[in-house]
This record gives sequence, structure tokens and C-alpha cells, in this order.
Amino acid sequence: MGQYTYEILLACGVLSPLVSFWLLVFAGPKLGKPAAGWVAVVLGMGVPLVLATIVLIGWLGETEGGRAALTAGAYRGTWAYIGTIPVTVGVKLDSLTVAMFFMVTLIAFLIFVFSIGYMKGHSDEVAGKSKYHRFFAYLSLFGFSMLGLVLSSSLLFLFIFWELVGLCSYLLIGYYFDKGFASAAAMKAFITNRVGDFGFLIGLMLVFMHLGTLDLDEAATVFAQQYAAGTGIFASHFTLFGWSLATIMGVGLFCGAMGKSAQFPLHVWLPDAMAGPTPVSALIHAATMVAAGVYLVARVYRLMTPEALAFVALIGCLTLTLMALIAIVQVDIKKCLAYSTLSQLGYMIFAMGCGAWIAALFHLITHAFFKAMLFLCSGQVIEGCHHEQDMRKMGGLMKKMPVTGITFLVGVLAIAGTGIPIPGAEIAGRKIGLGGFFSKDEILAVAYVRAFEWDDISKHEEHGEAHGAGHTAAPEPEGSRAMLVADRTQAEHHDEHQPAAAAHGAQSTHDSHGGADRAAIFKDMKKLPSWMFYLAIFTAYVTPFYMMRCWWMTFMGKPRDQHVYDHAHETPLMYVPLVVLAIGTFVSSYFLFRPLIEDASHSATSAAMVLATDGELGTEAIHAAHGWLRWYVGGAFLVGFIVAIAIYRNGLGLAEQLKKVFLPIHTILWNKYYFDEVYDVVWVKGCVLVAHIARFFDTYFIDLLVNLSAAVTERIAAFSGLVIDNHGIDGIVNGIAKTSIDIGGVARAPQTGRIRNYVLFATAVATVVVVCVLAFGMDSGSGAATVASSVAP
Amino acid sequence: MSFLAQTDPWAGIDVGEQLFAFSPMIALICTMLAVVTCPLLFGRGPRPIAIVVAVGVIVTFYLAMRVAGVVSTGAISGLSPGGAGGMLIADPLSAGFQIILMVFLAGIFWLWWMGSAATERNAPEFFILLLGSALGMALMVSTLNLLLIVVAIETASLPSYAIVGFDKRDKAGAEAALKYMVFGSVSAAVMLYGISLLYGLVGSLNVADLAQYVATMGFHTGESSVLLSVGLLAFFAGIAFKVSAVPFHFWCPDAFEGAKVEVTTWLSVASKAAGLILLARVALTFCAAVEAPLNMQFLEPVAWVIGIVAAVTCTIGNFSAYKQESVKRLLAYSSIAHAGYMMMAAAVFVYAGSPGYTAGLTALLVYIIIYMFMNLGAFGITALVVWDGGSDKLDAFNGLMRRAPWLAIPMIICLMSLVGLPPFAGFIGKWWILVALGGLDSTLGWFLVIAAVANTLISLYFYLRIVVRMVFAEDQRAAVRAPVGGIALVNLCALALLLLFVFAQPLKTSAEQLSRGMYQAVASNTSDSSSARVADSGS
Amino acid sequence: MLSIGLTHYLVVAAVLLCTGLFTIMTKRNAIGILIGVELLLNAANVNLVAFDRFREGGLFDGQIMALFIIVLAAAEAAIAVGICINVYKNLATVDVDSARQLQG
Amino acid sequence: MDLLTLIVFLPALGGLLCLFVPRAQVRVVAVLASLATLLVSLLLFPTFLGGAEAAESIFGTSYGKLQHVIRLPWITGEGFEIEYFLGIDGLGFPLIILTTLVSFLSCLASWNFDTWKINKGIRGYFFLFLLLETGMLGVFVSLDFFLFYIFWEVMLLPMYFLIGVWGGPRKEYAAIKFFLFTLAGSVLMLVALVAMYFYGGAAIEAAGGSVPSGYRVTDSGAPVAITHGTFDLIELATNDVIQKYFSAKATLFLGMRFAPIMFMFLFIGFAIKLPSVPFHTWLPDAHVEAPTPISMILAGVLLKMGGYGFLRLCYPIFPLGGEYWAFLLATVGVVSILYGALCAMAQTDFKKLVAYSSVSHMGYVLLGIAVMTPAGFQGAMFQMIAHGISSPMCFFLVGVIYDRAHHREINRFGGLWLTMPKYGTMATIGFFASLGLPGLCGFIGEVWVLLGTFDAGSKYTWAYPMAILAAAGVILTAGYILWLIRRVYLGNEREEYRGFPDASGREIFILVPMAILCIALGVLPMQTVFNFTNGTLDLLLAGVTDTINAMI
Repeated sequence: MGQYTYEILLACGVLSPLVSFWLLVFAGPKLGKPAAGWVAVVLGMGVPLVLATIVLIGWLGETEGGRAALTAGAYRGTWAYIGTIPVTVGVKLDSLTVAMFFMVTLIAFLIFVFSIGYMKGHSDEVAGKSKYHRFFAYLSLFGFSMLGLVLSSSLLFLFIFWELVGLCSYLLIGYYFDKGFASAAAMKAFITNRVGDFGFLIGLMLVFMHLGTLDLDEAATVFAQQYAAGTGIFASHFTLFGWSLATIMGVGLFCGAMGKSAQFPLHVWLPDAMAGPTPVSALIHAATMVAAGVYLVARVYRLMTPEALAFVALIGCLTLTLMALIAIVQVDIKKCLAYSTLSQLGYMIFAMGCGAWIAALFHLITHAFFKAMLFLCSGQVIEGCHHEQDMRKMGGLMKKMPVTGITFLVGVLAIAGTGIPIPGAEIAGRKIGLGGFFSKDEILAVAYVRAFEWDDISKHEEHGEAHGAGHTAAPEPEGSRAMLVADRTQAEHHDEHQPAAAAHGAQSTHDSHGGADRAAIFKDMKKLPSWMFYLAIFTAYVTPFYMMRCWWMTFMGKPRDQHVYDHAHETPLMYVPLVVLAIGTFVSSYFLFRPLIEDASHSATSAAMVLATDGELGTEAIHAAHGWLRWYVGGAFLVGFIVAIAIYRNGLGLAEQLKKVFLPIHTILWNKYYFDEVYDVVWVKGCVLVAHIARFFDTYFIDLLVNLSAAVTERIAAFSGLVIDNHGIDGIVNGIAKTSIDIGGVARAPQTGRIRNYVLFATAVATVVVVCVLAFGMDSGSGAATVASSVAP
Repeated sequence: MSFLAQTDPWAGIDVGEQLFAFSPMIALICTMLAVVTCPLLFGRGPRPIAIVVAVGVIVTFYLAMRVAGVVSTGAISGLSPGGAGGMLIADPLSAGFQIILMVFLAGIFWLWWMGSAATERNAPEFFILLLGSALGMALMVSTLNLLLIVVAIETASLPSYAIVGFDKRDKAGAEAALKYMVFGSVSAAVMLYGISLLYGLVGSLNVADLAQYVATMGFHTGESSVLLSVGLLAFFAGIAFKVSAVPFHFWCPDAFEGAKVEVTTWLSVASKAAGLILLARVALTFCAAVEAPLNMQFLEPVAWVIGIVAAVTCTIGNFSAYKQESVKRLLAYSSIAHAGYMMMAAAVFVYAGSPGYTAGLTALLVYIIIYMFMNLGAFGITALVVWDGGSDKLDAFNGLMRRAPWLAIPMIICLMSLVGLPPFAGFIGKWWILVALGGLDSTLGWFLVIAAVANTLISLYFYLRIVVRMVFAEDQRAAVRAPVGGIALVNLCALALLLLFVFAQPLKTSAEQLSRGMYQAVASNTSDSSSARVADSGS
Repeated sequence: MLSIGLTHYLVVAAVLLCTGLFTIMTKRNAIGILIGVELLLNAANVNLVAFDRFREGGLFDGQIMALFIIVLAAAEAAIAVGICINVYKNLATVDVDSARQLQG
Repeated sequence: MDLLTLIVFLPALGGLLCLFVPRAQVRVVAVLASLATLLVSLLLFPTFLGGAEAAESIFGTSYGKLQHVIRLPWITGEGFEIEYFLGIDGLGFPLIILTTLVSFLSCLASWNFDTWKINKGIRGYFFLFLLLETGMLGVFVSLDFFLFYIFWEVMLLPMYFLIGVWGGPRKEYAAIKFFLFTLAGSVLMLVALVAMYFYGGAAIEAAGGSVPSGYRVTDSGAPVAITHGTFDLIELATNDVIQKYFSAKATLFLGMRFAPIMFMFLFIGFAIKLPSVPFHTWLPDAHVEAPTPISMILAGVLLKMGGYGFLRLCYPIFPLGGEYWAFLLATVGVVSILYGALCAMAQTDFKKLVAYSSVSHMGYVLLGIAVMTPAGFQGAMFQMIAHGISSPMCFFLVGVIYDRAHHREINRFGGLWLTMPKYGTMATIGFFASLGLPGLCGFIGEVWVLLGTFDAGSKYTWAYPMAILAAAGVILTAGYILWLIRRVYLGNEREEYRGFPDASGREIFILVPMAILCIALGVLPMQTVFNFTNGTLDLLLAGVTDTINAMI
């Protein structure tokens, strides 16, 4: 396909949901109940899905060089000028975009379909007015914003769509806004995101000021050049908590991601966001929007300094651990999934932080599939169980809703990272396992290397530089790093890896965006603290546990609530998407997306950091790590499952006893470490308090000044005998008026009405004037005598 | 020089021309006589008197116009050869002021005719007094002789005293007259004392000689500076009384509140204006007498005194107007404040010294004219309201917008014009004063500019109080019954205020020409008159 | 022996002035105030005449002026008394302090 | 009859007409008059179309290229010339359009005058209303300082009566407060007016009595000779001699350096109008008491005069003042942003909340101008326009619900989105626009200003913390707006509002244009605003920086 065909197709894919949005806004009520939904399904996501598929196929047909050319030549137009700096609007066209675009459209499409079924069962009438069309309008708007986010090539537009998806999430969480908690949750979500965006804005400012452009690629180039030359942002000696300006820029941008992806300090909104309809939770708060944070980090990866990445890793690590622990004690099925989402997002961010760019995105996509599926299943369950979300009331639903049960199980297996770690067990050179298996495994491998073997690698690197300098046409160390990798693979591995590695090297050498200097940055990258690795792998054991717990409590065992059980059922319109997603979870994730991401990685990250390809390819360190890690990681799910089943096999009895045993821990986890409470006191209440202080100040402080001045005036006018009236005063003006009136009192005081006083005052003042004039106006002469003498005869 | 020195006092005096030059005043006197005799012929009814007065005013106006035409080429000095030395002066300034005075007198007459005429029993006396004070003011602005200044001031004051307490059955009027009288006579006496000292020092009653003496001796010679300064200040006290400048303003509110509205209107503009013109003339003479190098060291203190007095007058006037319940009194205070503004202009032309800086005088003249309309309008409306409701308290104005829009709207215009708010002429008046002050480019100038604008702000509040009562206050009283003529009068004033804003140019131009002429005239006659005197006072 | 010079006259005049002012400020009777005013005027007269007398060559303007002042004083007194009578009619007293209706 | 004069005085004529038509027709006449003004003002567009390539012919190569100029002598004397001097450039033009548009819409919003609590004197109301419009338009087109001042004051009285007569319970208080504050500002301006004239004269005096004009050329192409002080704003800004004299160290005004002190005089005048903390207290009262259409005018246009004044007077004429006070001004701006937002958060009166949000939003204008960067200026200008559209919309939204509920207690509302869906949708657009949501007009201005401020960091180190604090404002804004939306529009329907009719056709007709503009400005800032303003703004800023650099 031609240069602009891709852009045009993708752009249409972005715009068609917008069309459906306006259509639904204006014509929605007339379209009525199912029709509006179908409009959204077809126009809102069907068209984009088709286009995305076309693009994907076309893209897979392109050669490496062709893709690079397309990426380089992608459309850029000037939208506006900030000062003198143009803001470009354009398409960031590379494999990652294509992959994400396809993933989003596919999942979104399925969820749209699902929603129709879902909404059929749900009352969308509030106070006799249908909000049905509104729901699908919002979904369409979300589709537009999310796809725009994926597509945009400039940070500013990234930010714009960023906010728009935030808006959609606000609107959709608050879809049942007639319920207090829903609108509260919506507001919480938006404001928490705003807090993140505050950081994002600061990052933007730094980019704008120091890199002088908002275009992702240009920014990266300038950044690299500035690093090489030590100019621009690297020239300033400003530091904050030991962070250089460049680092602050990276962290700032990452703050945005923290908001959207609900990372550790800003995670509080996501569980509440489950107040929205379940499809929304699946689409926005599991699959796509929350992953946008990871996507953002991936996009600004080339603007990240090692320190920034360390911070990213830290946040990710904390999130994945803490949230996983909370998930253990959840009894609300959606909340449970929400916390597992948080934990998985933590994994992705952590991966980004420790440099597993590919792994992170890979995990993003696999997670998108199985988490969306899990949420839809939960939706199915909740729907089936008559809006019952408490797992303690469920159980034994397998018989009533087998499809849901199976698909749910698939999801559980996937998120648990099920696979067969035995070396022999391979199909076409690929390990057997579900998405989670590979991605998580890969993340951990990289984490391991970063934690334990990084020093050797950086040493190798220096050696490699010299080596590579002579070896390839590309003198830059990054290229040589790539060559180094290639060499190793050539030297030590089976031949089938060679082409890929060569490709890798080739990629790196003709890689644009001055990745060279970026690689240099990473030479002084620190080791990852080993505890992070341990936490990560520990959580790898926790995850299967709580997932299996969740599944078992829901589907296995005996029914705990007969009424719920009797009501349970499932509807085709809803489980068809489940099946599709399940299949997706099985296959497409690995066979399709992984190579695309890897392909994107070279240009999108300036490959120095792409240590972690997957288990098969990479430095020997990672390879070695895989050698034994796969046993631990791969085996984790067995342990988790067994423990979970052991505890919940027959009812909740054992769980209850355990709860008693670990009561303090349980309480802390149950209350989510009291984050909400603390935030409520510190931020919300604090802010409102400050606000009231401000208002008080505004209303009364100036008034105080006024009274003060008035009082002073009164002192002056002690005899004017005016009392200051205090009513109806706020603001200086009354002060002026009142003070004036008092001065008026002073001024009028001599006007006693006694003519004799008048004469007295007049004479007195006149005398004073005379005296003054004599004193200052002129040197006091010798007076009458001299006159007399002068005129004497 | 002594009288004996002059052999033939009548040599080279064209009596006819000179009589013509002062015909306006003569006409006024004739009118007064006519008013006296009129009752003998036609009875004491207001109508014949009114006719006589109307004719008299018109004739005077006509004559003043003609005189103005003649003297525009050069001043004529009364009953003396050459430009100066005479007691009476007819020049553009005096003629111009007489014209303004007649216009204003006509306005007052109209107002009287609309309101009091019906009930007035002593029309002849009233007009004799009114015309008398008018005559006095006409004299005030056309002399430079200390003796005649005193006479003129008294001529203007004595009838005023009487006319303030004209209504015999009115307690307030009687009290007002008493206060006015006592205060006036005291300040006149003080002024006389000052004049006696000055005369003693200079040995002449001619202000030109006084100026010359001061210029040559200055304050810094040590010679008799005490007597000189005391004398000068006492002399200025007399003028300050007419202008009602602090601290000689006390009479003003009481007298104005007690008097009938027409009288208040008359005094509020005419006597102040006359006083200011007199001040202007004296000040000009001083400036002209003083050579450039001297004038800073000598005139600057004077200017500062006048300037500060002006600023204080403004401020006290404005502040005192707060919380006034009687509109007449409120406007009385406001007139004090406006006297302050005008004195700022006076400060300018004392300060500037350098001949040819006419901005100050120009501003003063423009302001007087505009102020005349503003006050005529404001007091006129007050009068109409008073005649209708019998009270001049603020409450009488409640809901005027509904009860009499054709009074309320011009009132708003007049008040806002008094504040000095565009697009009304009051702003133009202030504007020229500010320009004149700014033109000084001196600390005094900018100090006064700031004082002036600050006072604008202060004054807004109490003017608004009336507006608030008129527009916002709900009031169920019946509509105001006002004579059409009166309504016409006040609306004409309001209209004039609008027009004088839009067409500010002609007024300014003419005032500028007039003042420029003044400067030349004064400069010339001072220089040629007092050379001899300087010689022998020097010896 | 002591020769009476200009200074003495000036001093006398000044004393007259102060007395007059003092009278005006202290007397409550309107007529008393009028007398005070007369004192002021006469202070001026004394000055004028004295100056005329002591200037070498002698002058007459001052004396003429003194005459004028006397006339003015008469006129003023006439008006003043008229007003006082009017006040008396209205307030039944000539105590100026009782005339306090207008103030503030 | 030239275009600008027509635009300026058309409303006044309509107003006069209003006085003489039968009571029933008054509002028709008024609406038609304002509509006519709007249409005529649209005739200005062709002048400014043409985009980048025509930029030079439209905006010139240096500050001072004007369009539709008319200048006639008004009050003259030797060494003294006050002119009737109108003209527009990138500064005035968008604001004129804004004024005519907002006036038209709010005139339409007064359509239901008869149903108001105070519905007496309809003639007076519309007369004053249109007089007010004339005043506002005059301010934006007049380039002679004297004339500018006149129009500035002409606006006062109508506004005073509009608030004071047809306002709420404490109307008189609010009206007087408004009047006193504004007059306080304008008397300072008056001092500056006189001073600038004479100091300019002194400058030319010093330069030998005749200097070439900074921007005016005779037909032969030679620059016009300036022989005395002038009120010509462009001349004052562009004439090197005057500029040098103004900003010279030796030039003193009452012992203080001329440029800074004059700048401060003007600044206070405009800051009161803007309004920026601490001169803002008149605004909430005025808004709360004023009837809805007047609030729309007040928020939509009057506040913009402050910003316009900065850009037209303060900075071009006293660049040094800008440099001198930069820190103070930026601080005031940031304080206004945060303080206004906090006050808004604490309000329970719907209108007061919106009023305080105006304080907060105009803070961005001040900040953007104060830092003197291209992005800052552009952002400030855009913010003015954007706020000029979004805040009247918000006020009208308040008005709509006030007409029905007859109270503005935020906490007594709820679920209005259910009760009035159309209205709810409009409200969402309006309030999200003022929240600064990307894709809507509020966003552009804020981001531009923030980036501009940060960009100034290379000049002033303090710009970084300022920018960051200002950026924190976006959180607060989101806070109070979303909280407002939640309390008023979300939640379950309330009994007492159940019967409320949805927005009527007229209301929709007023809301839709503003909603469309909110989106259009947010999506196409270049085409809607920047193309018309940037030309002038950049030249203006260039001139300013040149002078500053020359002086330092």
C-alpha cells in the first residue's frame, strides 16, 4: 500500500467513532433501544476494526525497510504555533501503533457487542428517561479518543486525547449518575487523573522549553543530540532530590502514566471506577485506557533517563505487590479483578522501568485480552446472578453457566502465566503456554538480569564498543551493542536465531532518532535493587492464588446462596465475545503481536535497552536466566492454584479461620492500607478547608483592614463622635466609603453652627498659616521696627 | 507720586469713551434705580419689576458684549491717561466676566420667575439687592486698586447678607444672614487691616505698585517681610472669603442652606467666580511684575500656599458633603470643593509666572462657565423639587426617576458632570485644569493633579447618594408638579453640558484667546505704569 | 523724652485688632460682635492714617481710604443691625449662640 | 461613513430608537440593533483573512499597522491635539467580534424581560444596554488615549444602572462597589493620561521640537513630523524618541522612575477591570446581583478590557515597566489563578462560583502577559477570547436555571441532567470548556500560557515555580467544576424540580452558538483566533523586547 494509504485508513478508523458519537448525540433518542447500540457497534467499532485489519495485513506484508520508510515518511501537518514553535498533528505510524490499533479495535468491538446484550438486561431508564443512546455515544467517543491517543504523533495531541479518554471514563463511570457513589467515583477518577496530568504538564513544559518541539520523534532526536553535546536540558545544573532536569522531565511525563494506569500513589480511583457498567470496566478500566499509561511510557521511552526509569521501576514494583495483596482479600468479584488489573499494570510499568520494553507491551496486549475477557465473564456472572457481586454468595455456578466458567478459567490460567516450562515441550520452536506465561516470564528475566548481571553486561558493552567500532559501519555504541548481541547469538545459539539477530543489528544500525547517544546514557545505568526482583517474583506466586480463589469461589464448590443460584443463566449475545476473546488469549497474542512489538522496539526505543526480547532471543545472561527462571515462574501457577484450591475446596470455612489467624494483616488489606481515608483527610478535606479559609479571607480579612483604618480614622476624629457601623460590609470599598464618612465627620466637626467658633477656627488656621509662611516661606525679617526706621522722617 | 504732582488730572482723558467702557455697570445701576422707581409707577407686583429687570439685564448684556468687542484690542483704564493708574479697568476679562454674569443672572431670574415670583411680595427689594451684588461682582473683576477692591467686595457682600435673610419669616434665613454677615464683615475687616499694612509698605493703593514693590524687595530682603507677608495674607483672606476657601469657608454651608434656592444658586457661582477672577487679576499682576529669575523664589511659595489651600478646600468640601441630608447643604459643600478645583488653576498661573502660560487662566474661565451650567441645573432641579415638596431633604428626591423623569435625568447628568465624568462637560472642565497643572511639570503640579483626581473619586460617593435616591429608592408619592419653564431651564443646562463636552473646542479656543489677551495687557500696563514708582521707592 | 513714632501707632492698631477679634470670639450678643467688627475696622484706619502721617512727603490716599472705610462701616452697621432685628424677630434673642439651627 | 464609526454608534442609535417605540416593540428593536451591529462587524473579516502569506499586508512588519483607520481632529490647540482616531489590528479585531456577538446573545437573553422580578422601565434597560455596547466597542477601536478614556468611562454609568436598577437584592451595594472600584482605576489612568502627554512633549522638546513619527507616513512616504506631545497610542508606542525618554533612568515622576510608575498607574486601572487579586472583590458582588444578560456582558466583554489595556497600553508604551514589575505581575497572576479557584471551590452560590472562576481564568491572562513570551501573549489573548465565550455561556446556564428555580443555592440542586437533558448537555459543554478540557476552548489558552510561562524561565528563573503553581491550578479547577457538576446536574432527580421544562428554543438558540464556538476554538485555534491575533502580538512583543534590551 502507498505511503498515505495507511494514514488515511487509520484516520478514518479514528473518525468513524466520532461520527457515530455525534449521530447518537443528535439522533440517539429517536433510534431507540437496540438500534442505537447497533449504530455504535457498526459505525463506532465495526468500521475501525475492518480498517485496522486491512492495515494490519498490509503492514505485515511490508518489509523491514518498507516499514521504516513508512514510519519516517508518515504524515505531519502543523496544527498551531505555540509561540514560534509549530505543533504538528500527524500519525505515528509504526508496528506498535498498528498492533495497538488492532488490539483496541478488536477488543472494543467485542465489548460493544457484549454491551448490547448487557444493556438489554439493565434498566437504562432513570426517572422515565432512557439513557441507552447516551451509553453508546460515550462508548463511541471513547473509541475515538483511544484510537486518537494511539495514533497521535505529538505529545500535545497525546495529552489532548489523554484528557479525552479521561473524560469518557468520567462520563461512563458516572453513567449511573443518579446513584451517589457512581458520580462520586467518576469525580474521583477524573481528579486523580488530573493530579497525574499536572505532572504530565510539567513534563510537557520541560520538553517544550528544552527540546523545542512537541513531536515525539523530533523530541527524541533533539534529546539525543543534546545529550551528546551536553547542551540544552543537559546543560542545566538544576537538580531536585538529586534528579537532573532531564530526569524530572521523564518523571513528569511518567506522572501522567501513573494517573491513567493507576499506579501506586494514584491507584485509588480504579477500584471505585468499577461503579460503572461492567463492559465499561472491561473496556476502559482493564483493557485499553488504563494501559494507555504504559503506552505513553513506551512512546516517551526515548526521553527517559536511567534515573527516571529507576523511578518508574520502583513505582511499578510497589504497585504490583501491594495491589496483588489487596486482591487476596477481596470478595467483590469485580473489585477482585480490579486489583488484579492494578497488579498487572504494575508489572507492565515495572517492566518498562527495568527496560523490558517489548515484554511490557507484550504483557499489555496479552493482559488486555484476558482481562477484558475476565471482566466480561464477571459481567456475565453478575448479570446472571441478578446483580450479585459478592463471591461469598456464589459458588457452583459452573453447571449454570459453563461457557462463562470455562472462559473465565482460561483467563485465570492466562493471567497466572500457565505454560509448560519443560525444555522439550515445544511446538514449532515455541513454548506452549498462555499469554501471561511468556510475558511475565520475560519481564522477570529482564528484571533478574538488571538486578544481578547488569554490571557484566555494561562491561561487555565497553568492550563491545571497541569491538563494534571496527566491526560495523555504524560507529555508535548502540549499534555495536546490537552487534554484540548479534555476535553472541551467532556464537552461541542455534541458527534459527541468527536472522532475527541480524535483523536486530540491521535495525539498530539504520535506526533513526540518534539512538546512539541514548545507548550511551544507559552505560551509567545503575543495577536494579534486588528486592524489586524478589517482590516481582513473589507476586508471580500470589497472582495465581487470588485468581484461582476468585474462580473457585465463583464457579466451584456448592452454591452458597440458593436464590442467586436459581437465577443464574447466560445469554449467547454475551458469551460469543467471550469465546472469541478466549481464543485470542490463546493464540493471537503470541504469534501475532510479539513480533510486531519487537519490530517496533528498534525504532521506538533506540534498541540499547531492548535486552529482553523473549525467552529465546537475547543476551546469554537472559538466556541463562531463562534457563532456571522458567522453573520458578513457570511453576508459580501450580503452587498458587494448589494453595487456593486447598483453602477453598470446601466452602469458606478454612478461609474464615485463616482470616482470624491473620486478623491484623487482613484488616489492613481489607481497608486497602487506608489510602482512601488518608487521601480524604489530607487532600479532599484539606483542600476544602483551604478553600474555606480563602473564602473567609476574601470576605472578612479585607474587612478587618477596613475596620482598622476606620478605627484609626476614629482616633483622629475622636471628637467627631461617629460610631462605626459594622453591618453589611465586605470589601475595601465600604472601607473607603466608611472611612470617608468618618473623615467627613472630622471635616464637618468644626461646622458647629456657632458663628463665634467659625471666627475662632478661621483666625486660628489663618494664624497657623501666617506662622508657617513666616517660618518656611521666607526668612523672618526684623519686623515692624525696621519698617518704622526705614520710613522714619 | 502725589496728587499735587499732577497738574491737570483730566488731561488726555476721553470721557465719552471711558463712560462707554464702563457702561455695563452704569446700566446695572440704572436698572436698580428703575427698580426702585418702578413701584411708584406700576405698583409692587412682580410682573412690572420682572419686565424692568429683564430689560435691564438684556441691555447690560448687550453693552457688555459691545465693550468686549472694543476692549479686545486693548484695555481701557478708568479716568486716567494711558493704560494704567486708573481705578477701573475695562478689558477682555472684565467684559467677559460681565457677560457670563448677565447670562447667569438671566438664569437666576428665570428660576425666580418660575418659582418664587408668584408668592413674592417684595420683588423690588429682592432685585435691588440681587442687582446690587451683581454690580459689586462686576466691579470686583474690573479693578486693580486696593481701595476699590474693598469697596467692590463690600458692594457685593452687603446685599448678599441681606438677600440671604430676605424672607423675614424664615428662621433659617435670618440665622444664615447673621452668620454670613458676621463672618463676612470680620474677613472684610481683616482684609482692610492687611491692606493698610501693604499700603504702609508700598505707599500706594495700586496692586501693580504692590507687585512691583514685592518684586524688587522680595521676601528675602529681610526688609519688613513680616509686615508684607501678614499684609498679603490678610489681603488674600478677604478674597478667600469670597471664594469660600478653607479656612474661610465656614459661612458657606450655613448661608447656602438658609437662603432661598435662587439665592443659593446665585451665590454659589457668581460670588465665587468673581472672587476667583479677582484673584486671577491680582495674581497676573504679580506675575507680570516679576522678572523671570525672581519669580521662582518669590512666587513659588505663594503658589504652594494657594495650591495647598486649594487641595485642602477640595478635600474638606468633599468629605463634609458625606452624610448630608439636605441637598442644598450637600451642594453647598460641593461648591466649596469646586472652588478648590478652580483655585488649583489659580495656583497654576501664580506658579507659572512666565508670561504666556495661559493654560491656567483658560482652564479657570472654561471651568467657571461649565460650572455655571452644572450648578444652575443642579440647584434648579433642587428648587423645583423643593417648591413641589417643600423639603430639600434627600427623601424629597426618592423615586424621582419615576415621579419626574424630566427632572431626574438632567439631575443625573448635572451630578455626574459635577463628579467630572465623561461624557459630560464637567470632565472637560477638570481636564483643562489637569492639563494646566500637568503643564507645570513640577512637583506642585503633579501633587495637585493627584489631589484633584483623588477628590473626583471621593466626591463620587455623595453625588451618587442622590442618584441612588432618585433611581433606586421606591417611593409612592405622586408625580412632581413642576412648571414647564423650569423643566425647560434645567434640561437646557443638561443639554448644554452634553454639547459643551462634544464641542469642547470653541469654548476652549475663545477662553484661550481671552486669557492670552489678558496676559499681554497686564504685562504691558504693569511695565509702563510703575517704572517711576520703583525709582522713588528705591531711593 | 519719649517721642511717639510710627511703631507705637502700629502697635496700637495691632492691639485694637486683637481686641476686636477677641471681642468677636467671646461676646455672645450680636451687637457686641458688631462692636468688635468696628474695632477691627478702626485698627485699619489707625494704620492708614499713621502711615500717611509718617511717610516723607506725606500721602493722602490712606486718609481718603480711611474716610471710605468709615462710610463702609456705617453701611455695614446698618445692614447688620437690620439683620440682628430680623434675627430677634425670629428667635426672640440676639444671642448668636442660640442661632445653631444650621450646622454639621 | 466608515465602518468602525458605524459599528461603534449603531447600538447607541438603536438605544435612542428604543426610547421612542411602543413598549411591546422595544425588545425587538434592541435585538435587531445588536444583530445589525453583529452583522456589520462581520464585514471586518475580509480585512483579516488571508492567512500566513498575506500576514505582512495585514499586520505589517512592525507594530502599528492598522486597518479601517479614521482620524479627525477633535480638540486642538497649538501643541495640543486630541483626535477622533479609530482603527483596529490583531488586538482589537477579535475583541470587537466577541463584543458584538456576546452583546447580541445577551440582548437575546434579555428577551424575557417582562418575566423578571423587576420588569419596569424596559426602555431604559435596553437603552442603557445598547449604550453600554457602544462604550465597549469604543474602547476596543479607539486609538487616541483621550478617546479611549472617554469610552472607558462612558461604559461606567450604564453598567452602574443596569446592575443597580434591575439587579438582585443587594443591587445598590454591588452597583456602587463596581462604580467606585472602576472609577478608582480610571482616575489613576487619568493621571497617566496627562503625564504621558506632557512627558511625550518633553521628549520631543528635548529632541529638538520635531521628530519623525514612529509609524505614520505622508502620502509621499516620508514619516509625519511630530512636534508636540500626543495621545496617539500607537505613536507613543512606536516613536523611538518618546520611548527612549520614557524609559530613561533620568526621567522622573514625583521622584520615581517614569516608566515603572506610569505602568503601575495603568496596571492598577486595568487590573481592577480584569480583575486580579486583590482588586477582585467587586466582581462576585456585581455578578451575583446583576441580571443574567448583564453578567454575560460583564464576564464576556468587560473583563477583557483589562487584558486589552495591558496589551494596548501598558506593554507597548512602557516596556520597561513590564520588565520592572514582571515578577510582581506574574505573582499576582498566579495568586489570582489559585486563589480564585479556591474561593470558587468554597462557594455555595452558583453565580458566585462562576464569578470566582472568572477571577481564576483571567489570572492566566495576566500571567501569560506578564512573562512576555510569544506563547504567553498568544495564550493570554486566546484565553481572553475563550473565556469571553465560555463564561457568558456558564452565566447564561446559571440564569436559565435561576429563571426556573428562583434560587442559586448549589446544594439545593441535583439531578438536573435528568430533569432537563438538553440543558444538561449544554451545561456539560460549557463547564468542561471552562474546566479547560482539551478539544474545548478553555484548554488552548491555559496550555499556551503555561508553556509560555515556563519558556520565560530562560529570562526569569522564578518563571519555573510560577508555571508549576499555575499548572497546579488545573487540578483545583477540575476540582470545583466537577464538584459543581456533581452537585447540580448529577445525582438523582429532585422532587421540587421535576416539573421543570427543558431549555426553550430561545435558550437553545443562545447556547448553541457558544457551544459550537467552544468546540471550534478548541479544535482549530489557528483558524479561529491565532491567525487574526498572532501577527500583531508577535510584532508587539518584538517591539517590547527590543526596547527592553536597548535599555538594559
